[in-house]
Amino acid sequence: MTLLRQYILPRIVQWFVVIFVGISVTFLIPRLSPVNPVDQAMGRLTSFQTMDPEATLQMRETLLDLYGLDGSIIDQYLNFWGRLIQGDLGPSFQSFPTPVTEIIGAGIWWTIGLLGTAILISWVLGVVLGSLAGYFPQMWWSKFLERVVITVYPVPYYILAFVLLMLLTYYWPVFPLVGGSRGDPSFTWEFISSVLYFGFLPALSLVIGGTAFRFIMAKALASTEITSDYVQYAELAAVPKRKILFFYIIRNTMLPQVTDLALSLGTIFEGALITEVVFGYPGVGYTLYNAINSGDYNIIMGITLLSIVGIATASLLVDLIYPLLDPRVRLR
Amino acid sequence: QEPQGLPVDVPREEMFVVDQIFRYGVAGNYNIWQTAGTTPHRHAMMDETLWYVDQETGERIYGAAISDPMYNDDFTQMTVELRDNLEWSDGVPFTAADVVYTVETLKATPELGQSGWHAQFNQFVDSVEATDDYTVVFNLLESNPRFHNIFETRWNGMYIMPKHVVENVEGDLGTWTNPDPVVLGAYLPTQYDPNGFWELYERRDNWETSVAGTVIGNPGPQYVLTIFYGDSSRKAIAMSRGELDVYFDADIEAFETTLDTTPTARSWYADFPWAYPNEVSTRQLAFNYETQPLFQDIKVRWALALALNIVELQTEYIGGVAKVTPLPVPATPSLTAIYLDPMQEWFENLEIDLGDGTMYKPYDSTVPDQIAAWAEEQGYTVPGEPAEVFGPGWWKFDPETAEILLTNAGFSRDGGGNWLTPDGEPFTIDLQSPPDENDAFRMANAAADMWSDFGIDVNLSGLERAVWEQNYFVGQVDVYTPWMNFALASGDSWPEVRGDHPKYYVPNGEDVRPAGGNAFFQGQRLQDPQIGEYIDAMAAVAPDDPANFETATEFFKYWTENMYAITAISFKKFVTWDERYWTGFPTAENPDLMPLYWFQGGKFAIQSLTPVS
Amino acid sequence: MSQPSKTPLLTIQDVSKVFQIREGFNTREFHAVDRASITIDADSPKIFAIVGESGSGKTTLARMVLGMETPSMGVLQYRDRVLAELSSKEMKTWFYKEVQPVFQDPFAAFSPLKRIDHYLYETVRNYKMAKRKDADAYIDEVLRKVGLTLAEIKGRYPNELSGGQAQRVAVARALITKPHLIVADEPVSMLDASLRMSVVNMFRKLKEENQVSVIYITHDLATAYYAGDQVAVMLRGWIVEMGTSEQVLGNPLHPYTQNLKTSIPGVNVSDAWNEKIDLAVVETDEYTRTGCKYAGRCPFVMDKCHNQVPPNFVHEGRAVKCFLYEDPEEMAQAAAGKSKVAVS
Amino acid sequence: MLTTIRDLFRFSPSFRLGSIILVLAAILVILSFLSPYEPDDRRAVERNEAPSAEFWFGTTSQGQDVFWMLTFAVRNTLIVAGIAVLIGRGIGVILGMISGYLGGAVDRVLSSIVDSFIVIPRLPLLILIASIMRGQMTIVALGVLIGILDWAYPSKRYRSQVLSLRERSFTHTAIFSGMNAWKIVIQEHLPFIIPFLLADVVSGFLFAIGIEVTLSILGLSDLDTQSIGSMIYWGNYYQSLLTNRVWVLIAPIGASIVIVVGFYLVSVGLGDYLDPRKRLVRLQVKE
Amino acid sequence: MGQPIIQTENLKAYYITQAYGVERTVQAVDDISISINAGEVYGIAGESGCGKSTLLKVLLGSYEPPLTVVDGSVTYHLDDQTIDAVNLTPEEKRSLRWKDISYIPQGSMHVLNPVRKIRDTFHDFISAHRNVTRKESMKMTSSYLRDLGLPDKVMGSYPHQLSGGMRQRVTIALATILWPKLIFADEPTTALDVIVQRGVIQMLKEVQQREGSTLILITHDIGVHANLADRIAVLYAGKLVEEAPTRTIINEPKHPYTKFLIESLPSLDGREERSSIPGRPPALDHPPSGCRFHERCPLAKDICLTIDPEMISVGPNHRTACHVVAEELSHEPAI
Ligand SMILES: Nc1ncnc2c1ncn2[C@@H]1O[C@H](COP(=O)(O)OP(=O)(O)OP(=O)(O)O)[C@@H](O)[C@H]1O
Ligand SMILES: Nc1ncnc2c1ncn2[C@@H]1O[C@H](COP(=O)(O)OP(=O)(O)OP(=O)(O)O)[C@@H](O)[C@H]1O
Ligand SMILES: [Mg+2]
Ligand SMILES: [Mg+2]
Repeated sequence: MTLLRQYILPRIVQWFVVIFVGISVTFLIPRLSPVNPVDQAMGRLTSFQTMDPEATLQMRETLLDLYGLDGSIIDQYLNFWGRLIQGDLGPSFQSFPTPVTEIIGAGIWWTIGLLGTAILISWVLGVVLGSLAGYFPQMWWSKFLERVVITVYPVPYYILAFVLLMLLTYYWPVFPLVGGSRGDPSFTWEFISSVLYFGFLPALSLVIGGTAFRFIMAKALASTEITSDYVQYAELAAVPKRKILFFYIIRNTMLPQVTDLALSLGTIFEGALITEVVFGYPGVGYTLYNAINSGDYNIIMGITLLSIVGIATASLLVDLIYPLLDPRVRLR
Repeated sequence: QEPQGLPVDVPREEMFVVDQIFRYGVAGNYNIWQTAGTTPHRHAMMDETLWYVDQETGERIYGAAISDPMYNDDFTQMTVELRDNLEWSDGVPFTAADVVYTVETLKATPELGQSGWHAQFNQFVDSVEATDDYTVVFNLLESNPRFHNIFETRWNGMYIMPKHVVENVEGDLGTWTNPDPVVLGAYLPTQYDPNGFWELYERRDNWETSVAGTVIGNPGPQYVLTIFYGDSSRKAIAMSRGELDVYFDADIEAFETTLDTTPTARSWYADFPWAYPNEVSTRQLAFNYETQPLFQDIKVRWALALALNIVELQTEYIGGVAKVTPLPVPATPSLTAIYLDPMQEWFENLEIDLGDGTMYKPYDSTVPDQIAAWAEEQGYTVPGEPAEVFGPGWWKFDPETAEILLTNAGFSRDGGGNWLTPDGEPFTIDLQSPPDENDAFRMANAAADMWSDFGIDVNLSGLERAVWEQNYFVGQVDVYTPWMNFALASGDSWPEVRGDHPKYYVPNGEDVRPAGGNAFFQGQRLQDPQIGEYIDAMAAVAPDDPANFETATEFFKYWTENMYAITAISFKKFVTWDERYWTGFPTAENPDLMPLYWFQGGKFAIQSLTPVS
Repeated sequence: MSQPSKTPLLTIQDVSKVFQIREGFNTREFHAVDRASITIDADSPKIFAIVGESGSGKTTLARMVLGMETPSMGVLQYRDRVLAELSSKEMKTWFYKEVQPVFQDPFAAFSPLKRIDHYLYETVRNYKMAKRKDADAYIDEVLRKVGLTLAEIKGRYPNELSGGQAQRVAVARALITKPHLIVADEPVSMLDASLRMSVVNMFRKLKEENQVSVIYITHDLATAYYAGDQVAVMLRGWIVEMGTSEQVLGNPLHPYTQNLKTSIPGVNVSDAWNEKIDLAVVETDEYTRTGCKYAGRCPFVMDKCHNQVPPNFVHEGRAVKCFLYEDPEEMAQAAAGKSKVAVS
Repeated sequence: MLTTIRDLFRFSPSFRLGSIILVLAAILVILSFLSPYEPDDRRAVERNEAPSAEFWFGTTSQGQDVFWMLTFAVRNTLIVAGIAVLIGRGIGVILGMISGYLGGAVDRVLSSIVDSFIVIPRLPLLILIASIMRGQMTIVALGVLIGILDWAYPSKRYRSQVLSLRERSFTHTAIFSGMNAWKIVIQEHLPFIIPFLLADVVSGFLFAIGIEVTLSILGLSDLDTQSIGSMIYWGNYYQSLLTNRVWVLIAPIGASIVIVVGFYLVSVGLGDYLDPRKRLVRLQVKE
Repeated sequence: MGQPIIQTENLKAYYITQAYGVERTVQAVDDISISINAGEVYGIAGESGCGKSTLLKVLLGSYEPPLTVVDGSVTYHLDDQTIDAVNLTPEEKRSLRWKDISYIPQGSMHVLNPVRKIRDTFHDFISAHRNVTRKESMKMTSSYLRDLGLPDKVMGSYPHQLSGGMRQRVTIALATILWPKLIFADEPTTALDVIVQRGVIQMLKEVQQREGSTLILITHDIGVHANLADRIAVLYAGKLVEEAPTRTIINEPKHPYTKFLIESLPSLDGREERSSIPGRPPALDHPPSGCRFHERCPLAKDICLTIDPEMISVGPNHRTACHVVAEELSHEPAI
């Protein structure tokens, strides 16, 4: 009971507060933008003909009404929460009247699939390779790996992605340029293999970047871990290296890294914006980018909201599950 | 070599792959009368209106109509006769009832706000009736000799609804998504990417009863895939991989790469200058008269024009692939015939006052010859008369005269040779241009370099499109690079310039869009009652009335004498296609149709394709 | 037994500290210090030893005395002021000047990245013990009290000193404010045997020469006996026996104290060493035990020890918390007292 | 100080290599002031020249000398990253340490602010703000913006460091020596934080350069000021890869990698020096 | 008492470090010759920093640069084999460890993997040297723990759940479960409270006696030695200064340093002032010339300042290195 009162409840309250603040901030910021979705739409609708001022005004009114942008910011804010509580994110402006949920729904699984896999793969790879390199710092391959990583790690992600794209679609055209799959979604090998094929390049770029980062972290953690008494003692007792690596080093450096993993899985919803733009991958990151450019608040809100809830929930879960992962945790 | 990277499983040789010019924000919504329905390609594949105007010739192609619009004397009634052999894709015959139903529905439903038709029908249409199955009569609220423009496609024209489908829709038409479209066009959408990257169309079985089928008489490809690849380099890559048959436009570097990597690729001309030069629009360096009041002095404007070296601009910066034009009217065959050729003499004799009483003839008709000389130097052959290929002529490159003009306007040079305004401040120009609009940006680069050479402190910003627009919408720029067009392909000017009327004037600092009018023009913050008079005069007469063209010509002369904006070049488009799988796309050798396939009238180009094998 | 003429130096009255430990998704409360009462009177300086095995709550008690931890229950009073009522300013300007700590690990007590004299100068400056130019002389004077000179340690990092030296510097630092009470938590347990005596001797000397009282916390009964005037024996938060060191350690009454005594590894091996001794498996189990906390390993355990908390019996001039020393009269009193306590 | 640097230079290979790289970068920055061309000059030299003795890094299709462009670009990018790192780590260190040291209500308030910040997706927010500020986005503004968005994670790390430092005995010694909170944090705890700070500065640089490049690519930064990002943008814009003028891109990409690696190596060398016996090992492992 | 099981000859082990241009040689073990017999408990005593742990590392064959054996030898005599312990290959070490030679460290808290249950740690250690299934190793562990009087509950616990005393005893069990012939223990009781210390000492004794293993015990606490060791060697500043059976050392120490060590031991016998050793041990990178103790020795003479005293025999099994003792001896009539 005390645990609930002293630990779990405050964490859940914090979860609400953080989400509330996060969402309020993201509600406000796009509204500071001079890019106004109504005028944007007006521009689009009238770009090939001239309309009279009266007709224009009338159209503007209609649009304001349709987009739910009439009233003061406070009214809009209250309205927004009112709708949100019912799970309604409103319509997209750019693609009126398609509901935002539908647009996000179209991209979200791609993003989750791509990022989820890439994050998991790079996490496992990074942890294992990094810990290995930290455990055997004198080996040639360990030094080699570290050098490679140090060179890859600082490459701005965009560049990495772009170079991969050019190499593997142009100079050696083996991967597709755009899209996420071939054919209608189904549980056939054909479709699934096409998903893998189309997702390979973007995933590769994410895995390279992610692994490099995780490698550096894991190596640093492992190289402090190997100086710990229990590792040294197990070494002395000639416990097999493999066992020491997994059950002594990695198991002990796991905690902060699991936290990181959970947090990066929480960020999935904001999508890999750059990845998706570079590789023309059909996820929410690309959607978000378009929405930002066209001032489509509702989509921006929808995706950031998911992202905020995702990260907040991930860190909540980590905090709650921590005691299961670490037998040592004590309550202050 | 079977291409690997296409997202659909359709035999490549039965499919024409088209560059989708942007990623659809909304996929699978075929209610394109909705406000968000702007969909290039879709309207060409699926939708029909009454008439098409060929960009090249300015001639009218009959769409669903089989007659010209017929007006009564005071232009308060318009009658149209329709084709009687058309069918909807579900086999139901097309009749006048469909047109009447469409007009009435759009008029009654504000949510169907596409292209302002709802607003315009309410403004003009009193009633519409079908006098028989194939005749429609529009009774107008006020005299309007150009009412038919709503149904006549340059980019798009009012899409006709299938009455038998729409009238059975339950619920709100504003949110209806038309999930199983019944179309009058030749193609039906069969698959789409929910994320809007691509859409697959299949030719309808009864294609012969569609407009394009009737007009062209050729089946065209079984499948058409529109697909969005992204920027030009990616389009070039896609084409080299055989995964793209035609793309919309590219910068010259990407185009050259395409030529290098894809031997079967070509554009309008088989060789230099390749690009399609006849899209009906032109590019300007437009002044904002209120952020920089010095522009209100005509001498300053002319000085800036004369400080530009059009030959260098057209060659070094644009690669020699666009036509030059001194008017905001492009040098297409039809418009050259209507305006540029007849005005040639006037250009030659035009004299401007240098401010001290000296008169000066600024026009240089040798510009196309100089460009041709450059082209030959590069080893290119010029396909035809220089004036046909490179446009009529332009203003002289004459820095000395420009110097006199500025000096007479009270400017002076400082010790470093830089211009000072009459107030003694350095003369600086904030020039903004969006890099994604290739020609405009390169033109801006040229202007920045040349004006800098002339001693003006030019600050060029390459801004992302939305920002750039935002800046001139509210007037945070001295010179910007819009694209303006003062005449339709038919030569009628009023529909294009009506938005330039001074009544739409919006002062600097306010957003121009809510005021109606033409935003590109309004960004200049120009308020000249004389322009209003010309526009009103044109409005009063029928578009094919000779008086209409005369007024327009007078207007253009007035505009030119005043150098209200510096027009440099016509639009060009590297509409590039690969003849690997398909031939029959319009070319300079076969110019009967225009290649702008993303326009509603692009359907004819697609319909004319034949497989290579 | 004695009537203090004025207020005692330190009064610890029924002080408890409750901690929560977490086991998986459960938490458990336990009393790291359980109703401990100690009085150190101000008549003459004393070394008050607190002994007990590891985890018996010694450090926790010391931290509470130092104001580093607030008691969950009970009252701590230094001279005539209740600690809990001191403002943080008074804490800094008065209390810290009066009461200073010496910590267990002399190397951990100083930042390895700072020169050790840094702390001496800071203390002088912050408590305004000497003018800036006199600081060196003042510090040297204090260092001499612990058998060092400023010249010896100036500019050195902690790891350049021996443990004994470092611990002396720690004591010197505590002496700078001229405190009346030093709380030394196991000041010698990290030092090797040959250095221990030098530090313990130093405490004896300081008491004599500088009128400083010392709370000397240790698990080493030999030094407690050697240095301490009075001894309190702690067991899982309880004080189970308290009195003069001759009494308590010379002739321990409580079975636990006896156990502690026989466990001293003397040069002369005692017979008791042949008996196997029990250790607690999980120390918190003993903390949360009902009845006597020693019942689990007491050789004299009786039935009631398992479910009744023994009261403090006064026996042979000292307090003992064990039913072995129960006398009927006192038991009646204790029973009355207990029923009150049991409500909590 | 000087001897420290000399010793580091002599005995730490990573510091040596790293500092050579950084000195080269500094030389580039200094050279930018001596450039024969204005940063926005076009058509100053022959166009599309491959690297040669005359044009070390070649020229662009706009007639700019890539080498001299790079000097401006490195300078401006370092300004952006420097401002960002200064602001981000500054806020991060101060808030983290205060929050960790003071604990209690202050900590709770600061921690929830930090947590709210962490939860807000950074890149989209940056893109959003950048798109709002488009047109007015100068390099200084960009640096400030990145800095303001990049302090929450570091601050959390510093907080947990200080939390553990606070429990160590020497902190108590300091308290009983009469030092106030501010002094303790600065004098006692900061030295322990520095190795982390160094590593963090590197990742801050990396983040800032990455964002600078990303925003440029998306057309959201000031494209008219030379920076690594804008060089890459224009290199792409004029299709230097398709047209095999790779030098235009290799110069800025190479520079960004080399500079970050330089910072990384220097921080590794310094970190080793500051922490010869890896004392921090213990510091980190303690519960 | 059996045959020698481990011997050193003139062993010199130095820490040679180089950091940022400063070279340092710490003569942590300097010219030590000892011989330890099978089945005995051999105690090594001395102040902090005098080289006890270093000696043990070398004896154990577990050292890495900067610690290097610069001279001398270490030899094991195991199963009639003579093994050079200085030049063992990793494989040889692997095969010796735990089966023949084992090590009980200090600081039990940190020696046990905090996130692994005790029984898993046991399995790791056993299966590294014996081909056993998990079940078998569990059985071995639980019966061994029971024999040593540790409750079963221990097996399923995490280290932090155990009290300090339990942990230390578990560690001893972990080190000895394969019945090694040679057990090294480095300060196994330091920083433990007296009760736990007693438990640990009892257990060490039990383990040692059970199979007649040889125990090499390091601690600075003479009291602990008195209870466990058969013989004691006293180190000072990297040198062996005295070696004798426990009783002899305690009752008749010869070397002034040893005398100090014994005298400074407090007890419950009385509260009279006890002296402590003056001064502090020298730094071993620049050890004093001559007898290394001369700076702190009240009896120091001129010769002590310059000449390193030799090990001399002063009684049965009793050796010491001191000029003063040597001189006294030379004045006494030979026995
Ligand atoms: N902050 C805390 N939170 C939870 N439990 C604590 C805390 N501090 C101490 N304890 C527990 O309280 C009990 C008493 O601890 P304390 O440190 O006072 O004992 P000690 O007698 O000083 O022991 P030692 O001889 O080991 O120093 C122990 O079980 C300890 O684990
Ligand atoms: N890794 C090392 N590098 C350099 N010198 C070292 C190293 N380890 C120990 N020393 C030095 O070697 C000497 C002997 O150290 P050792 O650890 O053997 O002493 P010890 O007798 O075990 O002391 P303690 O009782 O403190 O454990 C000391 O002076 C110490 O400073
Ligand atoms: Mg303690
Ligand atoms: Mg040691």
